[in-house]
Amino acid sequence: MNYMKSFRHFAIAAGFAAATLASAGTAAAQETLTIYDLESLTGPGQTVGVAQANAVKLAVEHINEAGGLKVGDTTYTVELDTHDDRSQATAGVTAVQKMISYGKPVLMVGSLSSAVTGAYLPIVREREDFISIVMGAALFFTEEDKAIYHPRVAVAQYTESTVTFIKGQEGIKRVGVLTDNKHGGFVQQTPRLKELFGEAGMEVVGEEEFSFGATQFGPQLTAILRGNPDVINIRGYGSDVARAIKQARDLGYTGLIVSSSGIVAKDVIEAQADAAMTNARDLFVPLAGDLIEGGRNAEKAKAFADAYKAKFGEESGATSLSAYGGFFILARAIEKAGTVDDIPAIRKVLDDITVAEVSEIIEPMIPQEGGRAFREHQSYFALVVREWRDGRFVPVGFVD
Amino acid sequence: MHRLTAFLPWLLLLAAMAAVLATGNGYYVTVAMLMMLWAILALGLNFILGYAGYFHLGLGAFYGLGAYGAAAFSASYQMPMIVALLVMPAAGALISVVIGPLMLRTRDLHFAVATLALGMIVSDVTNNWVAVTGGPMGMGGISRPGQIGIGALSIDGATTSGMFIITAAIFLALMIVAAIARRSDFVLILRGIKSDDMMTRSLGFSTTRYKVAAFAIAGAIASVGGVLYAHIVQYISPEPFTFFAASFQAFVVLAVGGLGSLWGPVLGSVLLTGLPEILEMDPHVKLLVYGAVLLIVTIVLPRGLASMGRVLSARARASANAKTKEKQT
Amino acid sequence: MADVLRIDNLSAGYGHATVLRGVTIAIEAQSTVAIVGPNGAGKSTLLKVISGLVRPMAGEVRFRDEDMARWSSDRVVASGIVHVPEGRQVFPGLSVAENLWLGGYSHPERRQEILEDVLTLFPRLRERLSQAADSLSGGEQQMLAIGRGLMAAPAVLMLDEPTLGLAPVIIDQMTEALMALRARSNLSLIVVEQNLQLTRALCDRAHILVDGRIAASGATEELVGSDVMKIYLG
Amino acid sequence: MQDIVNGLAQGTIYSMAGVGLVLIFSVVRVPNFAHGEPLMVAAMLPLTLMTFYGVPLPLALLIGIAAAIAMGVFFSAAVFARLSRYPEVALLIVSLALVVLISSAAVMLWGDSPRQTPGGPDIILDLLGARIPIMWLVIMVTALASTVALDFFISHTSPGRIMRAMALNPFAAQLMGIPVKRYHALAFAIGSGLAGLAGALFSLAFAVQSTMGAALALKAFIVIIFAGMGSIWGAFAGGLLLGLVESFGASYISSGYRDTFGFVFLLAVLLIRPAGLFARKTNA
Repeated sequence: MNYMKSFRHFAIAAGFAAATLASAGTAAAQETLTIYDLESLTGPGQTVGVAQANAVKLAVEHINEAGGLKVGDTTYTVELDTHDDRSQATAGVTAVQKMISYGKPVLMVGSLSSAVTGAYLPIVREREDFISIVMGAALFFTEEDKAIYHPRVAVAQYTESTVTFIKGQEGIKRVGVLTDNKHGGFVQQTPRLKELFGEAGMEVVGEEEFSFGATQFGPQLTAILRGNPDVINIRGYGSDVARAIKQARDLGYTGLIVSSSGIVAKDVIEAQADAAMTNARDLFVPLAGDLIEGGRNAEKAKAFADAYKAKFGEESGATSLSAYGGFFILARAIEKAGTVDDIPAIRKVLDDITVAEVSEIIEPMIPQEGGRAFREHQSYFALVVREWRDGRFVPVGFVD
Repeated sequence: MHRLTAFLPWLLLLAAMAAVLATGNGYYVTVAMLMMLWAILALGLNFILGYAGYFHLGLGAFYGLGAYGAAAFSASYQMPMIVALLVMPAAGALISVVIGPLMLRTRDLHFAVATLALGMIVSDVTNNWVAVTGGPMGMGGISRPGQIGIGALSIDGATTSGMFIITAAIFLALMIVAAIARRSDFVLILRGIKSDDMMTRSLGFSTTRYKVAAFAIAGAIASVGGVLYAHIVQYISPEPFTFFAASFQAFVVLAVGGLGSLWGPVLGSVLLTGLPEILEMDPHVKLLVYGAVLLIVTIVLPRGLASMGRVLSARARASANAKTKEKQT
Repeated sequence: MADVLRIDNLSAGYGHATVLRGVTIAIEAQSTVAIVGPNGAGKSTLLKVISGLVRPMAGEVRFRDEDMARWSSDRVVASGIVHVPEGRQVFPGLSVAENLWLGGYSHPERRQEILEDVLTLFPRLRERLSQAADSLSGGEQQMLAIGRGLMAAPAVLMLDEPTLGLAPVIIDQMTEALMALRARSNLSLIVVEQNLQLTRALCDRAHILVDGRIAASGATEELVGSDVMKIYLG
Repeated sequence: MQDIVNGLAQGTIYSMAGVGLVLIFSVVRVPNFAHGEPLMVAAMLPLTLMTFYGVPLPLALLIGIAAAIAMGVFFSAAVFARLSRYPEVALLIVSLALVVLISSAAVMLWGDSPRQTPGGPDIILDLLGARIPIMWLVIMVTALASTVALDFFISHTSPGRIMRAMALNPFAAQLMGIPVKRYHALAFAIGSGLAGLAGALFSLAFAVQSTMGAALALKAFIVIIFAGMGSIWGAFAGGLLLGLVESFGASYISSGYRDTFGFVFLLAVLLIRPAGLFARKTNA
């Protein structure tokens, strides 16, 4: 199977090389632009990390196939230099050190884990020769993080949408909250979540924690159920959420369960939670499948999903769309700024770039003031509400 | 002749440090700092594990203590690094002295499990006491020291090279202390405890006091390592101080390098933290390699890499002897 | 008469420490041999080498003309060489009966028969059969240790300091029992013993082991009175 | 009531792992930190066999347990038997190395996401206000039954008596002509088999993952330290106690510190009664 895969890569590469050679004669000045990609290709973040890195590869391929980046009079072929942070903070820092050590301005994309991003942030935050487009990580970025742009949903948005969604349901007074205590984003948002529930007139009757990868949720759920909640909000990764839902049902809880985890069918199957998913909803930034089925940017999403599947032989993952869109945001900003090494100029373009200018963005990004993609370096998205029906998740609505 | 061979490793070490610094390459300098960091942790562990023979599997607790203390001093109270560098080892030693007599009532496996539990508890606390440690969000905003020294001798601690010099200075100082300690009565008594606690006690030594001292030295040096880590990476989160990331790794570095040897921690660190970093090893592969190296070294070279020279020369001598014998007969 | 056990130029020790250096001893079938010597001379190590607990570094150990230097301890016992260690080493939590039962591990089919024999030799043990072994007195524990050794139906029984730390009255009883064993036609005894009186009464031949080497060998009567003995044992 | 049930369900796996470990530790006397690995393999293997080779569930579980037993025998015969002359620190290092080798190989094979074996009975009983999935009951009954069986085996059969003797005085046992290595392998086989049984059944009720071994071995050591090393029923009770401590601590104090409750309890026990909670005076 691996052999077949590598053969396919070879075939694509060969065809691509031929195309480049053919066009080389006509191009005026073709140079190479190196863009760094920091990804969690191994370690605990691997599953999502690889899906994110693949989408970056796909974006680069599409740009190069279309002739490369036109910056002023020069056309650049984009070359990726991918580094594996191994899902570890120190490995991420050393990788970033390596990029900086060449003494040239650094254009970087990627970063999946919040711990890795948080670890290299102090090194690059103030640098005038560094741009990082962070396509993963649950952290919330602001204008103070000068080098970082985050065209990816921040957990803060999940917090607000979750409360809005629950408020919209009928007869809900008591809320139980179960949080992954290794998930920096969710933990950071816990006080805000409680505040919002309070403002909405709901009472938090149980607030419990579990650790990423936990297999037993009995004590926590038992404690939450003592408060007789009308809804349980589970905040963590999909596979953990699926197991928690299963165990909540085993303990006799039949009420509404709301998560924001991007849970997928595989999570439900591995947890044997098929029957437990009734009356559970997941609020998440939409995946390609959700957009296709929910009829939002369906065509672009389908084209992306097909291209991804053709190239990598599997479905795209949780942050694939953000990575694809994020890469094009950077590419467009470079073209628009007309420079590859004047970082302040590129940043200036990024600050004002509009969603409409980057037609390759597939996710339902909500334009900010003046149609901008970023508000203080952070993007916002419409979220999808997903429900488990007949062995798969289907979108049942969007929260804008 | 003997004197020269004793100095050779030191010269090599200094030369290697100078070479790394001369490249000015932030990546190599960072990797070298991490190597020194692990050598520091292992040489501290050597006192309680290598000399006294107590399986301390909770070093991460003190490493984390140093790092979180340093982060608090720097980020929350804007104190310079030197404050953390003085206070945290003292705190590490003090805590060790308080809990040491209790922990050291146990030995062998019990002590191993007790220290392991200590490390796990600290990991849990760093992850859950959000108000103080930042929980999984960790703590950032740790500022490195600025300009140190005068005139031509001054360095900028904020740069990676400056931080390297600070780390190297501390590392060398600790190596010299370790080299002196190795020949001291103190370490001799620790080795006596390892070989027979009861007998050592019967000779009139209060072995508990010595064991607690060794435990405290390991804790204090691990805290120094933590302070350095916080200032090298400038961001801390619970993960680097967990059992497999910290306590176990320090244990492996020392065990592979050579329990009770002076250069073992350095050799172990170069092989087990330097190489995997340069080779960008997949973390699972790295663990697999750790396991295999640990297994092979323990069985083939029970006294660690540091004994390799001795073992090889003994073999060479043995085979030379055999040959001369053959000639004679 | 044929030698049941031959030890030739044996060296052995622990790690880098050599304890025995070139020991040569021959033990005739049905004889009773004493190994005497100062503390640390290597007497216990010699027994441990024979019983397969310590591997020889050099030299030969032959049992009925078979090389047994590499035998595991269970094979040694099964072949009929049994070691009753110094300090008795009973199984503390088990009853006397269970201790004896374990001694018969290598001859399960003859257990009952041999048990009767042992209990006849040590009637004390019959009274104590269901008691925990660690509740016995020192002398009784020594009887149990020897009885447990006999349960393996040995051809060679090695006793390491069987009277050490026992009251004189118990030593007399022990001597009696050992004399009875000596009279058995199918048994050789190797006794490590400091008590010269017992040695003299019991053993035909004696070997003096000093600093890992045999310093003298001969008939017990001759050796006991000799200067050699005085020099080494005072 | 539900908290008691939760605690007992979690505690039984500690009990079974602890009972197996107590046997290995007292007979073979090696600090086998790799004890959790056979449990993990027995828990992970059945689903793989079912999905890739179409093996029916009961057979898959049995193969999983057999694999655990085989691992135990391998540890004993191929690893620890060869190291009998090494110092204890070497044994400790080797067992930690085994943990790392096996679990990282397992992660490469199975990934590290938790998963549950399908096909277990999906019935839930209501009992005194607590909800008890029938699989939990099966596990508790099996744990109790296997401990009773092991106790009978140790007290009333010849091999059991021999292992007891080896635990009490290994030196004397060797002098009895007992083939020590064979019984070491047997102790490893039974101990790892119990761990495997626990793992296989557990995978039907809860999610299991390829990195679970180290944590479980640690808990098993905590359990046998509670129990004072030598006692099978002590280990059984210790496991349940640990499960209850964790369950009640997590439910009533703070769920973030769930593991900490067990560790703090362990330290308290070590400090107050270094010999163990249920230790009697004479017991090797």
